Amino acid sequence: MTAMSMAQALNAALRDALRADERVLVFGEDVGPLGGVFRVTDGLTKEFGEERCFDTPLAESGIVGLAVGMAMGGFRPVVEMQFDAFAYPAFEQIASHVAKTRNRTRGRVTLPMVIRVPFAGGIGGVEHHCDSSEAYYAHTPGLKVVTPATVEDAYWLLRDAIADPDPVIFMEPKRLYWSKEAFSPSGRRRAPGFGQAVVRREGRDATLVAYGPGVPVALQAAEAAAADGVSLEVVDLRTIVPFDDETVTSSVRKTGRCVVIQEAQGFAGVGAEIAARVQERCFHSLAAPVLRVTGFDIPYPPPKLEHAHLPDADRVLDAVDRLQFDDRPDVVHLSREAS
Amino acid sequence: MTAMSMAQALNAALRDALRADERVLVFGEDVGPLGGVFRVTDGLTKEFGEERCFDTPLAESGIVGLAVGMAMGGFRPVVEMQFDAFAYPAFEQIASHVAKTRNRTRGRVTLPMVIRVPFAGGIGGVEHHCDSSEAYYAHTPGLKVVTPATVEDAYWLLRDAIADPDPVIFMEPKRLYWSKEAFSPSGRRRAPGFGQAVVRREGRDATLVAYGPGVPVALQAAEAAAADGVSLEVVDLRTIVPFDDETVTSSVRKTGRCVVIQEAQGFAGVGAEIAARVQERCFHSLAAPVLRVTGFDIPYPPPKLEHAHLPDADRVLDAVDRLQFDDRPDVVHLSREAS
Amino acid sequence: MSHHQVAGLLPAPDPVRFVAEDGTAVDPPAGYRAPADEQLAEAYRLMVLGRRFDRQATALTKQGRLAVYPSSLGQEACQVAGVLALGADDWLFPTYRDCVALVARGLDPVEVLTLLRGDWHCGYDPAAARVAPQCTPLATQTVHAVGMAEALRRKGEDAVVMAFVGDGGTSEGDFHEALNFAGVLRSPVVFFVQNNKYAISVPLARQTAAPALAYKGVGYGVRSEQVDGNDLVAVLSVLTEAVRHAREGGGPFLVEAHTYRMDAHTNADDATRYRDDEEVERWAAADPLARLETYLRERGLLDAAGVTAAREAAEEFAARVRDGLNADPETDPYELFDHVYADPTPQLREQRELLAAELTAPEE
Amino acid sequence: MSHHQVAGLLPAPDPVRFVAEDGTAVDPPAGYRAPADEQLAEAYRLMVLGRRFDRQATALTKQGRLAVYPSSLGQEACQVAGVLALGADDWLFPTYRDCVALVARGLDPVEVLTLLRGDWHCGYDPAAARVAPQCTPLATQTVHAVGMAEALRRKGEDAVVMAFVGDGGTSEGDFHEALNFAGVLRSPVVFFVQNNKYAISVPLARQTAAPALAYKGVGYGVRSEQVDGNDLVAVLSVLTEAVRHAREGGGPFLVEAHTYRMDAHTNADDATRYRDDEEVERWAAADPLARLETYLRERGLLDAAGVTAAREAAEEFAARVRDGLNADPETDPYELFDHVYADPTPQLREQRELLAAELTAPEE
Ligand SMILES: Cc1ncc(C[n+]2csc(CCOP(=O)(O)OP(=O)(O)O)c2C)c(N)n1
Ligand SMILES: Cc1ncc(C[n+]2csc(CCOP(=O)(O)OP(=O)(O)O)c2C)c(N)n1
Ligand SMILES: [Mg+2]
Ligand SMILES: [Mg+2]
Repeated sequence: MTAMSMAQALNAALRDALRADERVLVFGEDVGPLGGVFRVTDGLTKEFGEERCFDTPLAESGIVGLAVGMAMGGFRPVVEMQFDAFAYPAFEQIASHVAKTRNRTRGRVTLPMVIRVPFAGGIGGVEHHCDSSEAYYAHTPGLKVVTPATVEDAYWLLRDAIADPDPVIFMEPKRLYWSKEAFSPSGRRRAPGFGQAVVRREGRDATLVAYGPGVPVALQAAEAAAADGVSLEVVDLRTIVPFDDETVTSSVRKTGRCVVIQEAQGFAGVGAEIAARVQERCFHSLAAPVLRVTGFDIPYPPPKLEHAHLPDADRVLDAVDRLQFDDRPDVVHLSREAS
Repeated sequence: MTAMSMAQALNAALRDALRADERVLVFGEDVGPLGGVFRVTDGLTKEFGEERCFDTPLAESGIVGLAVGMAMGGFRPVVEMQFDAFAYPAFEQIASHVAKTRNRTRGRVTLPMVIRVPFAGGIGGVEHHCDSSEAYYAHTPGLKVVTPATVEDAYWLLRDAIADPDPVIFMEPKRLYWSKEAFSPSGRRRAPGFGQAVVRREGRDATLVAYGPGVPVALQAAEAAAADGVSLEVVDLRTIVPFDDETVTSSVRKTGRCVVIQEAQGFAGVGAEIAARVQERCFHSLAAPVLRVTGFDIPYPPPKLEHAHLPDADRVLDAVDRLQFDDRPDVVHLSREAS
Repeated sequence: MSHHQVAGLLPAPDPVRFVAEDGTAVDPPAGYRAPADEQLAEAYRLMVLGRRFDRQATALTKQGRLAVYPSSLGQEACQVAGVLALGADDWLFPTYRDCVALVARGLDPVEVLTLLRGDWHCGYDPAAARVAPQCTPLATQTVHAVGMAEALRRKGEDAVVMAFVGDGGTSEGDFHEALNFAGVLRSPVVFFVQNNKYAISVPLARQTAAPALAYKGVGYGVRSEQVDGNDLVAVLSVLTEAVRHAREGGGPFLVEAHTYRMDAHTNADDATRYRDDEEVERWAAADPLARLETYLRERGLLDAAGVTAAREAAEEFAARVRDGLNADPETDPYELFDHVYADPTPQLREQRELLAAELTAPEE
Repeated sequence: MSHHQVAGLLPAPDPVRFVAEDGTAVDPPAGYRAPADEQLAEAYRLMVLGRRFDRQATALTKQGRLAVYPSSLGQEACQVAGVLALGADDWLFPTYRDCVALVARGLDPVEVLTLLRGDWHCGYDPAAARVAPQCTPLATQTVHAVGMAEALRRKGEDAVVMAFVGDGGTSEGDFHEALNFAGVLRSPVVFFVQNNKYAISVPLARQTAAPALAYKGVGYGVRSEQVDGNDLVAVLSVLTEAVRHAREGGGPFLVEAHTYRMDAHTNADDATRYRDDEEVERWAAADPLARLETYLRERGLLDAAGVTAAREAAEEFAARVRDGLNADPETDPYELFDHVYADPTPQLREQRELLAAELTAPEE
């Protein structure tokens, strides 16, 4: 098994989906001969022809609307929004049609389609290229919202998304595109399905809940904490909608403490939802408030300053430090240099 | 002082703002001779002429973009989105320009403008006419998000919004348009300014936090609970962004219990943010988890079924009932007929 | 591109017309064929039916049986011609205003009014009827129509898609994106603009400065035409040509019909605020149904008995609508959770239980 | 609207041209005046400067001094003409690609590159320069331009607004809404499309099926023209006429310039994936700078000394750019919170404190 990047795994997932099901189509801006600005669609036009992977005019509402019509007509379109903020022109199509069509036709018209959105920052991108927009979609009933944090999940969750009977917003953490892992698409599937979170690392003292780009940060923090004798459990949500309450709450009930990690600006983000749910469901197990570690409530900052904005392991460890372990002399406080 | 409806108060606010400041302009779909589908702009074209209150072509992105350009040019546009879901075509203009322009020009280009959005349901509207979209805006840094629950606030918050140096999304709860109150715009101002929540009703046993259309529901619930000897405090947020942590947390610290009310679908809504903040800040004062009473995670339902969806006083009282008063024998449990 | 090619995309300088306002035939323009007599007779029948249906629906709003109704009065020639130009395998993408078209397409009238009576779904089965759900967010359906046309083309179906849109709707970005996508992809789609002169209260002059909306096509390489929308013969002729063009691989076609919305925007609207009676009366003189009737009678294709028969059928139809709508639709609150996703999420299952607890709580 | 009026809105069937590819003068088309000699000399100077600036910026990406740079190589005639057609009180709404235009407008080149070097703001003061921040979300600036034009008109200013947009950008809904608003409001705005044949990798044929993008104007009642974008004389002449038209109350004007993007989309792009060298070489033969140089020399408006002087000034300018960008910009992380709102919210103040605690924590 050779190492594969997340971008390559996504490419393989598209390729395999196109092979497996002739109803699958890929289109968007620059996804044809160029292979997408992140090369996720590399080689698809060549292998499957222009009918099945093609460039469209430059209009995101048109792209999503075209996908709606094609899905109504029996296809399974997978469209690419070039960057997070460039999906906003399609917001009406997404919120008013993609999300609502099944419901407003009582299940008679379904829209099995995937909207791929490279999202979040950490790549030194200029303005409008690093928004974290998952909350907009997660707040919109009728959409499923998914984000992989590992190469394996990138492959399998995208296959799942394409096979799913419902529209899926597939959020790809840009900064993980180049992260590699030993993975073979043809190997036995180990990844669980849609709607299931996984415990990426077991721990006793507190639970870190993360998704997408936050997961490696959580793992890094847990690693650093371990060196100090603090045992952190890391839960990777994988799908934001549907939400896996089961996995999250059983972890928090076990550890009694919880920090939620989200790169997006904090206010009314997905992290707020997680914190609200966890305290609703685990109140009597909690030894401390559920804390959130998020980006600031500011437009995504420029390359020179993004390090100040992005939640990193240090910020996570600071939060862990505020989890009121005073009654737990066995847990040492974490110092900043720990990471 | 005669009774005035919320729609009339908003109309008076626009009129007075147009009189007070010649930079103020009003435009949108059907806001001219028709006076808006809710008559909020009634008579303005007649009084101020077509240059200052005018109908535009039917294109929401264009309307908001036009306002951006006019604000850059020194005006203070107040634009109307006809219904909540019809603001979605303008989402890119709102998220990528309205919200970000001050920041990305380091304060050199400011956009003092107001986007009025009639929102939420309870008026028997057909699909796309009753969305609760406040969370999309509240999650977008750079926007202020305001929603009045009283006639007086409708007038003064809109005046504040127009005078504000920042762009404001002004969410008007449709179902309160016709609610009346004794109020005179020329009377002495009692309403506090932007960013301040108010305690609408004092109470001891639990705090209900609400905004916009949720406020009358909270007051109704509090009234019913009082008959049963349960004393509920009602906090009206008034502005969602900026958020008044001070007023909310001091209330919850006093009562030790909190229910958040929000008409929008619950997942990742503003209510999640409130619940998350309250438990972060008041954890050791809380005798029970912060509970949320919200709409379901479904597209807004049709007229025949909206009653089943909308949070009402009963649903609020059910939540209050779950606030674990078992250790407080002085608090009677509320029965459903209480309201 | 040669001048000739550009000219081939532009509409006729004046709206195509076959029948004058007084019902007399005018010289048919080159390039368009008169529809067959039987088709005109069928069109007449459907226009009578459609108008009666429309009047019935409007009446039902007054009795509170419909939440709201956007009337088609005055636009029957457009809507009936749109439907008659299509074959059974073709798809129609209508707006909220196009109830008469749906009835002409043969859909159950009570189903057509499902949403407007306060239920949440579109009533009919879109795939069975090849009619998309009526669309409220303006112009969004025009892009869906292109998608469907591309789907049909890819499946090797010989079918065409027709998207209805209003004059106001042409101002939305989606209308432009739809025309552009269709132009580039050469999709078999006909965009049919019912220019009824108003978008709620906003008159055409505030909507566009174009010589006519049909002049938008050339900017997308889309062949375009304008037609007198109150002349059934002309609308049917032009749309038939547009459908043929699209079906035979010629690519998309944009047709603008000049018509008039005789009623207010919906029953909830007050049109006196923004237009005067005189204007409405002027257009009443151009009534599409009266015009077709005169034309058919003068050409001997319709007699008094035919008129009576059409009216009686329409009365019967209206009675069915009335009866159907007087019965309260059954709405099941639990169904709110059933169609959000293929399977309800765990969250929705919990919420369903919450609702069940509320609904079954003893009313003490 | 008469046929005559329609014809008055349509562009010339072939792009307006004053100078052939080999630099010789061709018959000037009716209705357009040749720019004054001094203006052409000034244009030449600015094109030399702009090109040198552009080469310098591209070089700086290789050294990591710029995060990314979208080159204007080959589009200098368009960008310089756009600026020269405007007066000091007129406004310019540029895209990310239009750095050469900004430099031609006289902005400090280091300020122009502020955003591209990794800072978050646009560097220059938009109000002082009457240049909007360079816009990344495609076509959104075209609507802002209309708003600004309306603001100027309402303030009684005699100023015109010019919005730059790319061929790809014309596909966005906002472009359509901007043209439509401007048409209806008769706003003093010029839409200037630099059709450089590609939107990143997507060629024009996949972007539009229009005979030319300039044919989009008629659908909005907007006067339109197409011009050879590599012929400075022609672009300047047509834009000058467009600006005059707008300034004198004639309403908006759409100009499409046919040009070519010689470099890849940005330094990060790999153009070999989607176009062949041959095509690029063909366009190299149509180079706008060489063409103007030949034309001016042949007309005796430029001599060897003039060429040398322009080049030397450009070298000096490039050195300034290099030096300016070799100094690291100062970025203050606390400023992240300063410009989100006029006054930071209580939430932002808290977050600022959190960051301060992080940044001042002892590195134990
Ligand atoms: C995106 C969007 N914006 C606004 C509305 C509200 N609205 C409903 S109908 C209408 C007027 C539409 O006019 P037109 O397209 O001419 O169609 P007509 O009603 O005249 O048939 C408006 C503004 C809407 N439905 N969708
Ligand atoms: C709304 C939006 N969608 C996508 C992008 C990503 N993007 C940046 S430039 C570009 C191509 C633009 O092409 P064109 O308008 O022809 O301008 P050019 O770059 O050729 O000057 C794309 C797709 C964007 N900036 N904005
Ligand atoms: Mg209309
Ligand atoms: Mg281009």
